[in-house]
Amino acid sequence: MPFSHDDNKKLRLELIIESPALRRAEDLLRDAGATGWTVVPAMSGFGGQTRWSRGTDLSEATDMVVLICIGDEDVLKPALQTMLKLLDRRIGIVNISDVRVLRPGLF
Amino acid sequence: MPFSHDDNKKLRLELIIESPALRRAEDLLRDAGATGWTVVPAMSGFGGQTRWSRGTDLSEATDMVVLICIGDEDVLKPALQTMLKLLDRRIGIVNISDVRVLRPGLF
Amino acid sequence: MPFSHDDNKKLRLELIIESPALRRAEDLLRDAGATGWTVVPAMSGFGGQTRWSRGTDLSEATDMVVLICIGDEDVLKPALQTMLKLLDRRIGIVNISDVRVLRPGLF
Amino acid sequence: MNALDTLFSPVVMFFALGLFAALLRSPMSVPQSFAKGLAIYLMMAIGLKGGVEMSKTALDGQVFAVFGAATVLSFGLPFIAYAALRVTSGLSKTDAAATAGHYGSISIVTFVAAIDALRIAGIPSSGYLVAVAAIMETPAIITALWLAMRGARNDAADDVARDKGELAREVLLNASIVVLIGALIIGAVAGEEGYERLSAFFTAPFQGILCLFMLDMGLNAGRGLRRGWRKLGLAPIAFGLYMPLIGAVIAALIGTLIGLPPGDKALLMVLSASASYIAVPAAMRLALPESDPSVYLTLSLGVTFPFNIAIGIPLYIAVASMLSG
Amino acid sequence: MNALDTLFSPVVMFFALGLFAALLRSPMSVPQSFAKGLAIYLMMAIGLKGGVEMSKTALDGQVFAVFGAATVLSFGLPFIAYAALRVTSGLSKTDAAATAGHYGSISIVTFVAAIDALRIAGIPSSGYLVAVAAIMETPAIITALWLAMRGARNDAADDVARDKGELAREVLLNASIVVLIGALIIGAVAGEEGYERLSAFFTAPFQGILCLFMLDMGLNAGRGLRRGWRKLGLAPIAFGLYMPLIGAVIAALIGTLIGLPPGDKALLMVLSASASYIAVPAAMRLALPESDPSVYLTLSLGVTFPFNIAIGIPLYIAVASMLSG
Amino acid sequence: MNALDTLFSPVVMFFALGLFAALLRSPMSVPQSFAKGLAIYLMMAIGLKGGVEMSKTALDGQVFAVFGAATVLSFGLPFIAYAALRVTSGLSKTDAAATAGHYGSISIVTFVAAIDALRIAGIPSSGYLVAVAAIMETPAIITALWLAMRGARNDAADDVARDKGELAREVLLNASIVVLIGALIIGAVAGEEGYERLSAFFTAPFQGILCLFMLDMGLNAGRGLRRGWRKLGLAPIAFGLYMPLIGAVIAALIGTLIGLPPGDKALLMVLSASASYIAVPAAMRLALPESDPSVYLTLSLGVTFPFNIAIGIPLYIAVASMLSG
Ligand SMILES: Nc1ncnc2c1ncn2[C@@H]1O[C@H](COP(=O)(O)O)[C@@H](O)[C@H]1O
Ligand SMILES: Nc1ncnc2c1ncn2[C@@H]1O[C@H](COP(=O)(O)O)[C@@H](O)[C@H]1O
Ligand SMILES: Nc1ncnc2c1ncn2[C@@H]1O[C@H](COP(=O)(O)O)[C@@H](O)[C@H]1O
Ligand code: NA
Ligand code: NA
Ligand code: NA
Repeated sequence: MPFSHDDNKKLRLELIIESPALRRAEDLLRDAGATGWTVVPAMSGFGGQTRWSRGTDLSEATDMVVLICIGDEDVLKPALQTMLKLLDRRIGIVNISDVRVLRPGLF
Repeated sequence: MPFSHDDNKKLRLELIIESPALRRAEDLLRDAGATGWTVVPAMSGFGGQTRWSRGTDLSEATDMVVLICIGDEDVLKPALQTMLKLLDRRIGIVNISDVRVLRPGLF
Repeated sequence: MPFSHDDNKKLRLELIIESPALRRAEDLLRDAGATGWTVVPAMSGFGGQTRWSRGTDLSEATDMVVLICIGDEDVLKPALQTMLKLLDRRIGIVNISDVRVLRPGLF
Repeated sequence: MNALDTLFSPVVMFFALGLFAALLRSPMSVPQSFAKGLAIYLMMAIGLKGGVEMSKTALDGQVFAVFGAATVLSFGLPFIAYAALRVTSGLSKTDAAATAGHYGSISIVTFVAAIDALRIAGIPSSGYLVAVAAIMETPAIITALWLAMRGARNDAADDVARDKGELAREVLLNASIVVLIGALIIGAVAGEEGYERLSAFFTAPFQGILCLFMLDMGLNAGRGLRRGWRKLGLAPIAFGLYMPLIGAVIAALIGTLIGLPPGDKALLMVLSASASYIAVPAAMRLALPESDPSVYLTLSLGVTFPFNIAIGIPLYIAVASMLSG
Repeated sequence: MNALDTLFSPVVMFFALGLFAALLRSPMSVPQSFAKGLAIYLMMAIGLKGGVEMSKTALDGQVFAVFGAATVLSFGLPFIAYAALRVTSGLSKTDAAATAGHYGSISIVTFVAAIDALRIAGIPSSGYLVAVAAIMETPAIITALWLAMRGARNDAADDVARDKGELAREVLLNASIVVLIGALIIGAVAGEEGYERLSAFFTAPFQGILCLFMLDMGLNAGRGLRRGWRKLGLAPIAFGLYMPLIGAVIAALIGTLIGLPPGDKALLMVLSASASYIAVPAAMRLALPESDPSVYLTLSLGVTFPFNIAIGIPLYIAVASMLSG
Repeated sequence: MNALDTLFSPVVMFFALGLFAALLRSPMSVPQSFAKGLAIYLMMAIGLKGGVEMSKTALDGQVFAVFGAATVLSFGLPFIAYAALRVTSGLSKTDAAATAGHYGSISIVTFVAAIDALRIAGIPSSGYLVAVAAIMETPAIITALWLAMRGARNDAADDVARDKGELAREVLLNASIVVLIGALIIGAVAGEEGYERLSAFFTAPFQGILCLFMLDMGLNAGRGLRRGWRKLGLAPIAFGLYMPLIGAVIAALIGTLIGLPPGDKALLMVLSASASYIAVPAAMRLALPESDPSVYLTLSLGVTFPFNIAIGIPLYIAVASMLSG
């Protein structure tokens, strides 16, 4: 079983955030020591009583993105504290789940 | 630990569905009381013996999307009952996982 | 509860990989018996000290994609062994989590 | 007018290039958003041109006769198509009805290619045919739904009823109807004079842009064919080849009855012979989700579209010219 | 020059087509990436043209007077806008400041449409006005931030300070500033002769491409309006209609004071009257994330933009001509 | 023909604009899908033009001599490049081989820019050079793989063997080969007469569209440079500057030997001097995934491409003209 060892247990952080705030969130993760992340564009969504969809705001400033970061608990937990502060004034949905990974040395 | 409290436990619903049925699924979630969701475009996929990829069907009617909804168990569980009915005649893959969130008040 | 039965327990495999290797990964899943998967395009990311973003490499050969495959443990676990070999020379982040599904017969 | 001329026109050759590249599994593609932009251009161009022409002549009885005939064709052709498919192929009721709907409706790119072929051949056609194209898009969908719903499970009908607002917008306000009708009116209001400043964009580069677009259509048709042909039996493929001929013949009869000039008759034949691959599939995914898109998309885009581009258009033009000459 | 001529120009009619289609909830869309490509084209075209014209005349004192006046307008208009919003509407301080910033800045598409309207009307204008457009984009943002930050929580100010590099790049090096100023310089260097080889792309098809682009703008404006109007009260909507007039009047006064010819005066009025919906929203999301985008996007794109396109531009041209005649 | 003329041609100036904007970290971008559409246009345009010219002259021995020479150049240059990189830089065997492959292959945009420069300079060139460009794309990839595989781990070779179908399609049927060869044939079949209706799209706006495209190339080159230069040592950067000169000199010798006219000789030099940044990187990611893309993408797009656009092309044209006259 290539992933049943304890080393293979990591956290998967998923952050749904407005694109202008993405760089701030990325800097935060880098500073916390995350080894990597991947960002996926959202095409539409709903929240706070309004539907939103990519392509209707020409400035693209309200476009949402989904950031996925697989990392160690020791790295991601402290990062969440800082993230809470960043999200204080901003739109941003954060969820964390337990995952197992291949090649744990990468994280 | 900003997310180890019981309040922080939510469900993450992931629905992979054909884009023409997206609005129906969204209405269903809204009616069930979901506070928000985010939709991500898929670019290709495989299922039922055929590969599919965005950009080959000019009507875009067979394009798939991935809807992510973070919500309370009390909201999402009943929604799944209705969803089962919606998916009866349609393509649609649903998975649910346990996650912890920041700012549980949002959901 | 449409998804609390044991049958409803599946694995969710998420593979973040460079697009040129996507087909190899897909073939591997198909050979292992996966019934389907969905691929989502990434727009940017970070890893190994460099940021990457779609639209700066004209060959699109360094574009990353995220493959999501919901499947049975009996199918996905063996697939991971082969995947480890594929990823030996390649960029590729794999994480697996436990999920519950609607309509378990599909997988 | 020579059929070979059309076959070796750059427009058709670029289509063939894309088709072969896709069949050989070339990794090349024209970005979808770019092609969609070009499609809007093409529809604006023929709409404006048609409108300008309409501004010069009064609408007479013949025009309304054609509008009526077009509506009847679009409503009626799916019945023939459905019967043919149910008798010859093993397609389910739903798949046969959904496919039939495609053949009552039209392919706007086939229409654009026909307009271009007529221009090369020097045969005039009337501007209001653009309106006819828009008219024929939708009625077929109603017939298809009716065919599929007869005696269907109640929840299927319920579904359609619940989605009918969305469905109505999809079929009545889709891009091609909005742009064709809109540009037609704008062209009519602007008239020859107002159009002059636009012609450097909408007339001069038209054929070149059509070439670029056709390259993409070839790639799409080829890819659809390569993925889908295994699923199609011989009978449906044959249907994709003879159904356009049936449509064209009926249109030719009606056109002759109404006394249409050759160019207009050829265009009515083209509309009747062509099959939708944008508006109707979208409506079918919404209203008949259990129908199999790989059947109707492969047939209309992979079989009928290439057939019409390469063989159909020159044939219909030749027949229309003969009938009138 | 007839106002009705502008109202029924193809450019305005295609805008109206998009607007109505969106209000009727048509599913059609122009791909965003295609429209963005066309926007770059439009900015290159007016930049190059302006540069070529600038290469033919020496810059005199009047030009620098206009540059100065434009800077003052962009810095100053947000104060008026802010006061109007705070007094008449229930908008929060942050929302009022953010919205005010939009009205000090400019809409480049409104400017392009005005240039086109002037060409149709046969009224000449100076090339350097393109530089004026670029100049007016940014100062308003600084006023808006200052208005929002007065007495704000420290962490908000901290945030702005931390992001200021990114913010500066966003407001000083965004696409419209880079392309307008760049193309202006390139046009000036290339001169009439160098431009000749480019004019087949940048002059001849200009109005046609603008039509296609305006269709998309109509769709965007209509969609913004449909989603956002519920959130807006009457006072903000009224603001979206009278604020452009205030801006235009002030610009007309300044223009008369400087002694601008009618075409240039009309363009300065248009710039002053128009509201940003690209550069400023982007800056506001970065620096004032708690401001509500549905307020300022709906107002600038859904209310003020259509008003300027349909009524404002012909009005400003007429007034500018009158004042000078 | 004056080198400064080329340096201040709009095409080069728009490239510089994009380059500087990217180096200053401007947030602007040309949508990738739009730029990709324009790239297909540019290839269609030169392919068609070349085909029309080929339709007017018979293929003689010289043509086949050039085809042969081009094949040899593409196969051979990677050996020189590999040796230079291994001796001067610390690049690994795999990275050196992958990079070498890029310099044996070609950059089609550099080629297009050279054709445009020749037209401005009024120097004629032959249509079949487009076929030469297509021919030179692929052989270099084979050399690169061979260089990298010598004595490599078996599983690497296994991988290549398993993917060879996909690899073959990627290198033999990629967009530029399909479009260039296809348009060449279509142009040859259509001839002068058939091309006439297309020239309003493929000839007149050509230089303007190239300007728009070059703005995007500048942005890409600048971004590549900004991200990648830290990773590159001095030796690889120097390689990116002298390797094109080596390629050009060898091509000049061969061209003189074959007796090519100056325009054709200049184009062969340009092809030889240019480095791929689309076809070869794609092949390398597939076949040599452990090679580092930031090395070869930065070098070919960030160093060699700008060098060729600004300095190389005018230099090669000047040298080719001198050698011939
Ligand atoms: N519960 C949720 N699950 C997933 N995405 C959400 C959720 N709530 C909000 N979002 C996303 O966040 C955006 C802004 O939401 P809000 O902050 O509620 O206005 C929405 O458009 C969605 O894309
Ligand atoms: N097990 C799965 N995991 C993830 N996506 C799937 C799975 N099965 C099907 N899909 C997606 O659903 C689409 C339709 O599948 P099907 O209903 O099997 O034809 C596919 O193209 C995939 O995008
Ligand atoms: N920990 C991670 N979580 C999510 N994505 C990652 C992670 N590490 C790397 N990636 C993705 O993999 C790509 C290559 O990473 P690397 O192999 O570290 O160069 C990055 O650009 C990211 O898109
Ligand atoms: Na039909
Ligand atoms: Na303003
Ligand atoms: Na080369």
